[in-house]
Amino acid sequence: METLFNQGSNLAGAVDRAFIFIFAISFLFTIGITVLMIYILIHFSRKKNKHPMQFSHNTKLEVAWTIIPLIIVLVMFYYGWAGFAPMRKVPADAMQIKVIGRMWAWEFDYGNGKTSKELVVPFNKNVKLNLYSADVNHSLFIPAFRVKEDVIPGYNNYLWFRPIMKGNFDIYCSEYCGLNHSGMLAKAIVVDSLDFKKWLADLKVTGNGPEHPGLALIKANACTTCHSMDGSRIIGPSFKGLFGRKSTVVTDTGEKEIVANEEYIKRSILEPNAEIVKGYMKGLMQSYKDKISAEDLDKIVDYFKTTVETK
Amino acid sequence: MTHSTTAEPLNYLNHKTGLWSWLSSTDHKRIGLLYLYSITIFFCAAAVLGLLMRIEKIAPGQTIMSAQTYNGMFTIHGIIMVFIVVIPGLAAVFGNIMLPIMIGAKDVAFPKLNLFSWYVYISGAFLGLYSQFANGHSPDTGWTFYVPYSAEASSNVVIALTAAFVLGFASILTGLNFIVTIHRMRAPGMTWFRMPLFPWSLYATAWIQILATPIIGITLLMVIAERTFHIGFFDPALGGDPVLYQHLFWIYSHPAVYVMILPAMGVVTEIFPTFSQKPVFGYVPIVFSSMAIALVGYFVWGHHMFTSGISYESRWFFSFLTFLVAIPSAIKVFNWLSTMYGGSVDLKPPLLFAISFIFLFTIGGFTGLTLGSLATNIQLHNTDFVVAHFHYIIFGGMGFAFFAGIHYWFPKIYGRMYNFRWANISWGFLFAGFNLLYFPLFVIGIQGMPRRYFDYDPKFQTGEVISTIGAFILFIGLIGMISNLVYHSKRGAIAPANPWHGVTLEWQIPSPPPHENFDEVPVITREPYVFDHPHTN
Amino acid sequence: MKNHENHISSDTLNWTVLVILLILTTISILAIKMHLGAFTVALALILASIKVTIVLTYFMHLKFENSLLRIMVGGVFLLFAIVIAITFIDYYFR
Amino acid sequence: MSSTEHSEHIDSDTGKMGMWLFLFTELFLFGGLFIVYAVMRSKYAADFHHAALELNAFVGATNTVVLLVSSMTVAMSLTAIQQNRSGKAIGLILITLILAGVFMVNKYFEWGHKIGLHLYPGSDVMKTMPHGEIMFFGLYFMMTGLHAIHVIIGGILLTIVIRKIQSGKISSSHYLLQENAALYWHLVDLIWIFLFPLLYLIT
Ligand code: HEA
Ligand code: HEA
Ligand code: HEC
Ligand code: CUA
Ligand SMILES: [Cu+2]
Repeated sequence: METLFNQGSNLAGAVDRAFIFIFAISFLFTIGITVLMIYILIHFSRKKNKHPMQFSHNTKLEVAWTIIPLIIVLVMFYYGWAGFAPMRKVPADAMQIKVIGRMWAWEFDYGNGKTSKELVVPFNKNVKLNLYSADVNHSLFIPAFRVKEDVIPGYNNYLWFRPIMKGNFDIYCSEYCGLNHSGMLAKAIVVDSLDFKKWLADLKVTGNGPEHPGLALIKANACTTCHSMDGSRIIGPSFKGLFGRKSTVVTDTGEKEIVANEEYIKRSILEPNAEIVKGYMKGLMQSYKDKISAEDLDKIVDYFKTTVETK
Repeated sequence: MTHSTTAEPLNYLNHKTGLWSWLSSTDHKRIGLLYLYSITIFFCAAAVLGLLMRIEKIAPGQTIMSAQTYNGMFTIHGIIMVFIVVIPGLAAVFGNIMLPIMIGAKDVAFPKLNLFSWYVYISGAFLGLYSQFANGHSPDTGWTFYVPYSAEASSNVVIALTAAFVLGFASILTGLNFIVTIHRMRAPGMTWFRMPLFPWSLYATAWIQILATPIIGITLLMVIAERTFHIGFFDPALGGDPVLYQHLFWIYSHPAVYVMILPAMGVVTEIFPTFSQKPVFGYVPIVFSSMAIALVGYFVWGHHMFTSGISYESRWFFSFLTFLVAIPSAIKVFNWLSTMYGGSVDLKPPLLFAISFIFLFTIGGFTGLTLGSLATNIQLHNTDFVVAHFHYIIFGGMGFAFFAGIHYWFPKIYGRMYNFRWANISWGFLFAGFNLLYFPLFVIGIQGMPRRYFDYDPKFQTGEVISTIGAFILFIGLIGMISNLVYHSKRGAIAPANPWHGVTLEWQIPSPPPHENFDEVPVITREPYVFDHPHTN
Repeated sequence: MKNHENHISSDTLNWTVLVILLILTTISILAIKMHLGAFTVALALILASIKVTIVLTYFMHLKFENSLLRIMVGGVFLLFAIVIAITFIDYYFR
Repeated sequence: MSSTEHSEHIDSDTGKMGMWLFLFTELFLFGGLFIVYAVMRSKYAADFHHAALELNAFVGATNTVVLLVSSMTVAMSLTAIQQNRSGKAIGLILITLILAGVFMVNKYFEWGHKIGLHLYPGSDVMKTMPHGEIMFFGLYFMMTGLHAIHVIIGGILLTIVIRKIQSGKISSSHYLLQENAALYWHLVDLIWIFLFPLLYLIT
């Protein structure tokens, strides 16, 4: 349903205008240059033209082809700037949504502990996205809305738009962020204001529900992008039956057998690269040393313990 | 060592033989050939990686390799192509072989340093390769090494960074050598404005090489320090600034794209007058446009960072300057066309490649403008549109200029001639394959297909498949072209000293040139492109 | 370009230059101690630039070289200043 | 028949221009660090001030004087060789080398002191410090470290110059190498002239 010319947001029109202007000029010039070249090749070919002219200057021409392109590029600049300037002027009434990018999942935080994996926004309302990164650079890209802004750790980047078309639109991560960069996808879903209100009201509050707090943390830190809960292998070993599991790990000094006890699990989270479970890749999992507090760590381990007991 | 006993006159190729005589030679022509061979090998290796990536992308999901392999592959493809192939590229090959001859000198200013540069280069190149195979997995940061990912990824990033550092050093030394050569070694009577335009373009390039490269050197050192000593220049957890890294990286890497293209422009500027038997149109504007590109090119780096959260003011400032830097390029294109206009145009293979250069460079340049415009950049940044832009302008521009140059100077370098039909047919495959390969990427880029994507939405598949088919056609063309040149460098018909009836100095000496280039130092009395007796048969 | 006679700077000149440099160093240390507020950094940098210019001109013989080298050196410093300035268009307006 | 004979004798203007161009690249190498410094300082002005207090301005000032004097002795040694007084030239370069040694010893104790206080990147103490101070010490070690490497290279160059004077390869008619080594040494001094106020005198 999404096409090349979907203008999903208020910003799209001006962007496309700039594009079409530049494209038209480029097209004309490229065709013109090509035709001229072919004409020269035919008309002035060595067979036909035995007496090459020997001119090498023409001041009028040279001035013309400096000034005209100069004017053209200035107009191009103007269009580009005119399409861009509104992107930086966020309307005061814009609804604020916090976006967290982490390897390799998006999370949209609507405040009050309500988070969602999809970006649901009300039709024709101004929306501002505040972009935060939990690890490395990412970039939030919604082609249909013509918006993109990098999500950089330590930076408070933002973007805004007003959706003017209902439907589902792709969200990509467009800054390389490691192994599963191309899998860091989500959807922007534009719905009626009323539907939006309803959706937001129904949105579960994460962290406070019946869920184990450790599980909430695991979800909040996006561990599940790499570790499955059901035993299947994604990028890291599955969390299913983790506690007490015996496995072989590779360290700098060699291989050894371990049992996944409390201490080991904590170490795996804080220094994931010290011991690598055999058959998995080093360097994928980043240390959570500064990101997960000791308290939370206990909760996570506690959760792993409970999953064993319930079996 | 067996000296050839035939009557073949002594030249730089045969006056001494044996591998060591090459590896220890300080003759600029031999060093140029060393570069030519090493660059060709690395180019082929990285090109095969490009082909493999295309095969992987023929269908969504995994086809022939894992995501990890793919990510490592575009990284090493980019590193080899940028740092090992195109940045040294034209300057180190044709600059070395032709610069001294074209300005009437016996050699460059510092011949030993020149050889040393090649050794530095080749060590850096092998270090780059080693980063692929050393234990641990290959670097997967992209050629841009963006932090914090490159500071954390536990791959062989440090080795790759060191390789880039070492290669930068080689580039600096070459640039230094050329500047001094041009200042100090011109033949008597060769004033600045009697110098041919290829040396002029090398002069502009060399300044970028020595003034921009150190910045990336220190930046890479800082990343290495960050990884090994935990100094947090760029790590936000320690108060560092990831965007500062991007500034530093592009302060070098944008000027570096002009290191790639300026010599390419210089090469085609030599070809048009020769094959039209007509003086270059607008010599002085071409000189100044080269210098202007070098200078203004220094101040536009931010156009790679329009979405990174830099300030509003610097976004439009950089966009504005980006548009200005297009003007000197425009001037050159028009000058080339006017050089041919009214001439007696002979469509031999070198000219064929040179006019394809104009065509592809124009497309690459205009898409560069699309990217330089703020509004459209937001949409197109880091999509396949960018990938298409730079392949058009690097491969289509610099690459085709390289092919033009090798077909132009081949008879001078080897004293033999390649097969024209063979060359023309290869050109056909190259040109068709090239456009099939990269044009679809513009389209899917506009639709939003991000770059560095291992997997993709099936809606992009048509474009990806056409692109892959193009890669195979291009592959045939490349094999054809390379085999034509390799085969005829030994077996081709003996070439005359001046097969194209050129007027610059390199055509006035025997082919291949003697070891010392000139028997007696030439004295220059007039402008470089004067055709007294245009040759039109 | 003929090889021109190389200039020989006398020991007295070298000593004089050193003394001036040392005086400038002392001034900059004292200036810092006096806490001139926001102005101190600027002052320290200006003094450093003067010192650098003196080293370039006398110790590194720029004064006695042909103008080409002087232009190059000036151009290089100017280029660097512009690069810093442009970087700060970003940081200053954040 | 070796191809090196192309231009065995590099004339002095050519050689000097090569050296200057090389110095430009050195300037930009440090230039990159200066950019980082400028940005970080504008971000963390207070932290930088606080951290700079850890540095001993007296040691810094001593080293400044040492380098300035050494710069003069090198300049004077050039004068001496031009006047064909190779003994004096060697003596002056020796003084320079001794001053370089003093500089390095100072540096050694300074670094040692910092490391003794656990003020080095990645240390436990550093982790507890504000970001700006971590950054300051990072820059401090990187800048002075890179500078120290240059001091060492300069020292090696000057040692070679002494040998060549002794063997008569450098004389009043032929002193390009010494000139270039001197230029390099002045560059080392020049960079320190900027480093000193930036690192030690910041308020
Ligand atoms: C040889 C290398 C080369 C050259 C010469 C150029 C030339 C140009 N480039 Fe390109 N560029 C790259 C290599 C190059 N580029 C690479 C490798 C990247 C990607 C890096 C990465 O992220 O991995 C890139 C990325 C890149 C971007 C960032 C994209 C992004 O990631 O968001 C931008 C944005 O402004 C840009 C712009 C330009 C412009 C305006 C020119 C101009 O100089 C072009 C000027 C030429 C013309 C305009 C055409 C000829 C003129 C005429 C035919 C006359 C008529 C003209 C008019 C009427 C105006 N380039
Ligand atoms: C000079 C520069 C150059 C050249 C020539 C090429 C050539 C090619 N590149 Fe390029 N490419 C880059 C520079 C270049 N590339 C850079 C800088 C990047 C960015 C990396 C990054 O994101 O970090 C990139 C990224 C890049 C991507 C994007 C990856 C991604 O974002 O997901 C792709 C994907 O299709 C690709 C494909 C190709 C292909 C198919 C070719 C083809 O043109 C290759 C054609 C060649 C062949 C088909 C094989 C020919 C074989 C031979 C000649 C061997 C013969 C052997 C003997 C005779 C011994 N490249
Ligand atoms: C980027 C992907 C990724 C993310 C995100 C990730 N991990 Fe991992 N993890 C891995 C990989 C790969 C391994 C296996 C290699 C190793 O042992 O380091 C692993 C191993 C582990 C192990 C050891 C498993 C075993 O079977 O012994 C634990 C425990 C663990 N991770 C916990 C976590 C927690 C908790 C989080 C979230 C806070 C998390 N991981 C986030 C990739 C990831
Ligand atoms: Cu996140 Cu790419
Ligand atoms: Cu650029």
